[in-house]
Amino acid sequence: MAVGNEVRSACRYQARIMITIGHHDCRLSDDRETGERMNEARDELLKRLENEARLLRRNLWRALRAGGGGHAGGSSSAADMLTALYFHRMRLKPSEPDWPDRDRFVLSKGHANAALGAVLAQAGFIDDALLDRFYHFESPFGMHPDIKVPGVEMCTGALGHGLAIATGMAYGARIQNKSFHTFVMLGDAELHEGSNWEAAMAAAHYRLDNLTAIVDHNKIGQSGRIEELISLDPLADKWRSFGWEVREIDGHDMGQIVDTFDALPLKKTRPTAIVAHTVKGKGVSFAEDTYLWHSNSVDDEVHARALKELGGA
Amino acid sequence: MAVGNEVRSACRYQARIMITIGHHDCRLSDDRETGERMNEARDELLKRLENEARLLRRNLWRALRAGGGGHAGGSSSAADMLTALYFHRMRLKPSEPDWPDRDRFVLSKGHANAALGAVLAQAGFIDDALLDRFYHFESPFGMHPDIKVPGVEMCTGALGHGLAIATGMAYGARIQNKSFHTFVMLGDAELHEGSNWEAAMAAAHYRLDNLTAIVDHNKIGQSGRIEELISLDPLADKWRSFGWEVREIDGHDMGQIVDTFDALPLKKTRPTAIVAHTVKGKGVSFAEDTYLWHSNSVDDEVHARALKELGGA
Amino acid sequence: MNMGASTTAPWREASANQTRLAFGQALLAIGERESRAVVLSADTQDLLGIRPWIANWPDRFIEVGIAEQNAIGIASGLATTGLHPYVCAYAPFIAARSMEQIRNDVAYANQRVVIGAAASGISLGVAGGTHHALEDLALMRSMPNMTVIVPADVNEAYHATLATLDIDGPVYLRLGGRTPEAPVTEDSAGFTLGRASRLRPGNDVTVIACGAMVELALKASDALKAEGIDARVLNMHTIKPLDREAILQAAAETSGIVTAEEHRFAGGLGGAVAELLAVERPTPMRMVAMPDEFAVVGPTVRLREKYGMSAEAIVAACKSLVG
Amino acid sequence: MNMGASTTAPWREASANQTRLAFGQALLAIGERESRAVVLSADTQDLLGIRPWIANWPDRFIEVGIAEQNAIGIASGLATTGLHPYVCAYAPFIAARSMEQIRNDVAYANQRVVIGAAASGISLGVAGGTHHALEDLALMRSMPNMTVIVPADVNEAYHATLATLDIDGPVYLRLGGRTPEAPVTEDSAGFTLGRASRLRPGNDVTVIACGAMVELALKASDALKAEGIDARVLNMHTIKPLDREAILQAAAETSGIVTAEEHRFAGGLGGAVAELLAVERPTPMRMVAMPDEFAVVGPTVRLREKYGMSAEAIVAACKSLVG
Ligand SMILES: Cc1ncc(C[n+]2csc(CCOP(=O)(O)OP(=O)(O)O)c2C)c(N)n1
Ligand SMILES: Cc1ncc(C[n+]2csc(CCOP(=O)(O)OP(=O)(O)O)c2C)c(N)n1
Ligand SMILES: [Mg+2]
Ligand SMILES: [Mg+2]
Repeated sequence: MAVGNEVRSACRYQARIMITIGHHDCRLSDDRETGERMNEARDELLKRLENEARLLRRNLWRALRAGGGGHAGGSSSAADMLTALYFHRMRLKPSEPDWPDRDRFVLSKGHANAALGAVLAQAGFIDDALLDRFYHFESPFGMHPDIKVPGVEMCTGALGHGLAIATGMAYGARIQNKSFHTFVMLGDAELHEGSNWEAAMAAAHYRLDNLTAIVDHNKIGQSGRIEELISLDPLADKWRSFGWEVREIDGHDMGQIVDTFDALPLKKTRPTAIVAHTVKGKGVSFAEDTYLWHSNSVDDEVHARALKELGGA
Repeated sequence: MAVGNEVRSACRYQARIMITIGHHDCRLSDDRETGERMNEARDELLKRLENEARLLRRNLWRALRAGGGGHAGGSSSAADMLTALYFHRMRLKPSEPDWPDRDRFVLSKGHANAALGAVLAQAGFIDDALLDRFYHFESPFGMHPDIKVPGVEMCTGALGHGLAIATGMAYGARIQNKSFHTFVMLGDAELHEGSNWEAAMAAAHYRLDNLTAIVDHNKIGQSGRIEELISLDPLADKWRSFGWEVREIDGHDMGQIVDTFDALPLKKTRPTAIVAHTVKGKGVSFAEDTYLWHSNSVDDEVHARALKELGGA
Repeated sequence: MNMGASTTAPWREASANQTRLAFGQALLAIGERESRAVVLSADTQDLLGIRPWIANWPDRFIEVGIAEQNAIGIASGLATTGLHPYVCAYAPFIAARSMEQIRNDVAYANQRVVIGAAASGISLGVAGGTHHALEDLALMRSMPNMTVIVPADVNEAYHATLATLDIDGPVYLRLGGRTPEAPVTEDSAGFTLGRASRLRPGNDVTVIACGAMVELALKASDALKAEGIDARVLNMHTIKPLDREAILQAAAETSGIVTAEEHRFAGGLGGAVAELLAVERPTPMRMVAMPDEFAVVGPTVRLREKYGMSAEAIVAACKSLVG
Repeated sequence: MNMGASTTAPWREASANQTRLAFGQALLAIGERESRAVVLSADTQDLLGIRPWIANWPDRFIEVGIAEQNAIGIASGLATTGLHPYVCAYAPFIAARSMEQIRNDVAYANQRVVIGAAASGISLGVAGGTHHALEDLALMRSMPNMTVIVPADVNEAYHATLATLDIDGPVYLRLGGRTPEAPVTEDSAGFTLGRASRLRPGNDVTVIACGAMVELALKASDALKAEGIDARVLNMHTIKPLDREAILQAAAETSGIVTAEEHRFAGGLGGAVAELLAVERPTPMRMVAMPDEFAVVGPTVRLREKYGMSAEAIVAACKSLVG
């Protein structure tokens, strides 16, 4: 029912996957045994993940340029957690995207698809060149995830759908005695949608501890600060009162992210909600912490400025 | 913004209204001043309300017989609170149902319309004879409330609509500087609907302390016990985490009901949620605490058995 | 009431002449044959008669509570893992309340989710406008990838439900409506998706009906026969994909077409037929359908009379086309 | 681009040729005239250009967050207290996500709620199937009491929005779609609810278009003229109630009718016209509409080409009717 602990521990602190993109298949080997080496590996792991995340941000801005614009804010705030999911936590086979035992990831805040596309390219699910076709005519890589793209689990974009879908996936694992874990990433303003709370109530009732919701808590929606739209506070209490185990983390601190992912499920018989405090637009100063960069145009000049800050060419 | 305290205290412990049905217009007079008389009045009040509630139950079963069946369970669990609302708490003019300053009541759990019809008839909004036309062809008194009926504020019946509507009414009072209070009664299983939580979050954000939600917490939905459908526990915590002031009461104890209604708003700048513990089918032993009487057929014989328990003819 | 030898089938007895219960009975057969089938309830365990399923396969049953949107989302997620979800729900709520979930999570993502939508049309006459489902065909028909089926009786409901075993995509099964006094379809006749069944020959005029109206179309045809008018009757059980050939053939071979459905005029069966004919072969039509208003409260039979959902109305419509 | 003297109106400049912004501009005029008007946003403050409203009348502005169902429910409640709510929203979400709230709380209860539905059709081409609103007309048209308006340009969007001051019931204003290079309606011409405006005379064939397609209908008419075909053009800005007379007259006076809309075939403008004509006066039709599939991603102009949402397609359709 739950993801077996043996299996999960076996895929912690992998080295090879960090080096060679497109070889997640090997994740089940190379387990480190001693505490010493694990600590060593952890430092190495974090450094690699941080590098990967930097690349991810460069790649997502690259996509935004190709599209002439897009959702820089929510893509950037999610980047570190997406990296840790795809390059550390999730059991995946990029060469076999429909591998039945793969972990599932649903990007409920589908407008962050530039980041998802970037991580899927980096992980080897899709051709890197697709990033340059963001928003293009007949491209499978549009503003929102399309299930036809290898590695994408569901068409999202309309907010408030992903948690119910992920609940179905996690329940599907239970019914079929599969040990995969389902992750879903939600926007914070997205939590205004009541459909989330239907799913939250149900998933807790089902005791789906193979389900983890990550709230990208960047405090901003489309029109402004959430506190001024409809306040979510106290957010952790809401999840708790709906029966979820909650952990609040800094969604840009790779150590905290990895430690939390490695500790899943936080509690047997409960789904986990990770409330990740993040900065919208993280990584590019002019895009940080402002609703103006929820979605915006990106031309060559803006792209160049962003890339400079991201240590890119 | 909030209901003025002066106005509300002025309509407590009225005597006349309890005596003459259909004369709510007089509620603003006859205020008792001394503690002594208030206590006296309170005992008298409770007795009168309890009598009125008994009549209400007889009337709702009368309607069910006229209709050949209906929602005995949820109508009966709501009966005492409906009585206290219409015969004590709300400022209403049955002779002028659209009086702009009237308090509002939305029966979100619209399937309890037999009880609403009964209380509207007892209060003089509608002709008592209409109770005998429950479910009849072209009757305005069908399974669910119809806004065309005097005293009915909204067409309900599809669950999960009333709280948003009531939030709009309460906000409408604020915008127009009106002091009316808005009440909405929700089923407990109804709270599965996510639309409730959208409205709950918003109403708290708006600080609508002129809004009170009453949850008829009879622990049963249509198919069984809520605990076995989708658990709502901890229910009070859910409301609190959504920013509401909560009080749990015994929804059949007229003293608790009246005291709570009289204390509204429980907290300035917050909407109030009254979680009323009730018994589905209350008052008729064979209908009590079973999903089988959520909705059921009622023929003359069943009606006679029910009426016997309710002290009717 | 003589329903022949097949009436002894236990599922038929348990269906008590209700298409929604026939759906639940068919699920029991599906449960035996298809281990991937999963049943979801939105506090509708009795409505579609699924308690036997729950007893047989508790691990393949999911109660979602009164949360129709959630039912569809969860079903979509289940389907992605290879399961075959069957959502048991009220038509007036599942179609409208979950419209966007059906569009995105099921139709757009093209997931194999079957929706059993009970209490359609004015089945719940006394329940009023919030509980009448008179626009659900317009909604469901508006989406690509959807299959939309309206069984005419318990037999067809049963077989159409079984047919979902072979439909690899989303299905909306509209249940409820008048229960015919006798079955209008043959037990043995099976159900062929997307193929209207011709229940009466006739070359004077054609009645295309679905669901509860098929019985009335047959009665109308019989009445017309007595007056020397041969009215063809097509049971258009599949609204989407529409049987274009059968309709065009009827338009070519008869003087006009009467559609009959327990749905409002806009966008339902009549609308689908009109859209096709206007482009392919303009043909005089009459539509027997519910008017563009919220229906009053009352027993369903009385509402049917009031709103002209009757064999007489179909007869009159046919005559106006051949007259 | 010459738009005449009226182009200097500040609202026109602020609308930047976007019907959704013209709606927001018209709200400013309404705010001055009607103290009961209240504006609601579902995290859509920029989409419909309502920041000036928020600045002017903060007490008559309500942000509901990303909660479209709640927006409709609250609007309904406000309306019962005598206020006139205007809901600013995305068409792909408000119509489908809130379908049941619109049906029950607004249409059934017949409340005076105006929905400004931006980003309709394939305005958000690059955003994909979750963000294309290609069935909203079918949904909105299915409900009694609804008024459904599809303005053809910013001018009409502005005036149609002002016209809601006199509509005592629910209104769906479909905004978005192609922005014409030049206005297709006259600034001074006002907007008459329920009356199609005849933008071109002509007795050979009729094009009935709405919204973004009106401009293309005019272009098609001009192109046909050069070939000696006089194509009447009706701007059917009001889809419900439909201007039956104008359609029947066109059917009587011309050889056939082409409908053009940025909506799928089923249940939209073409469906409405086909339903009417099939019963009243069978007439050959062609429908220029989006196919029954989820559209690909891409810039809106490319999608329009791909799916034949073009003047050329209208021309070809007209020719096939007069040929
Ligand atoms: C149902 C729905 N309503 C509205 C939108 C338009 N929309 C897209 S993103 C967005 C704001 C989302 O904010 P948040 O969830 O906080 O995401 P993030 O900050 O991570 O970008 C809105 C309103 C949508 N995509 N879906
Ligand atoms: C949206 C919607 N879904 C389903 C129903 C069918 N239904 C009517 S009452 C009911 C159970 C309600 O239970 P609860 O809210 O606890 O009410 P109570 O126990 O007070 O009767 C259901 C499922 C409905 N009316 N509306
Ligand atoms: Mg955010
Ligand atoms: Mg209950």
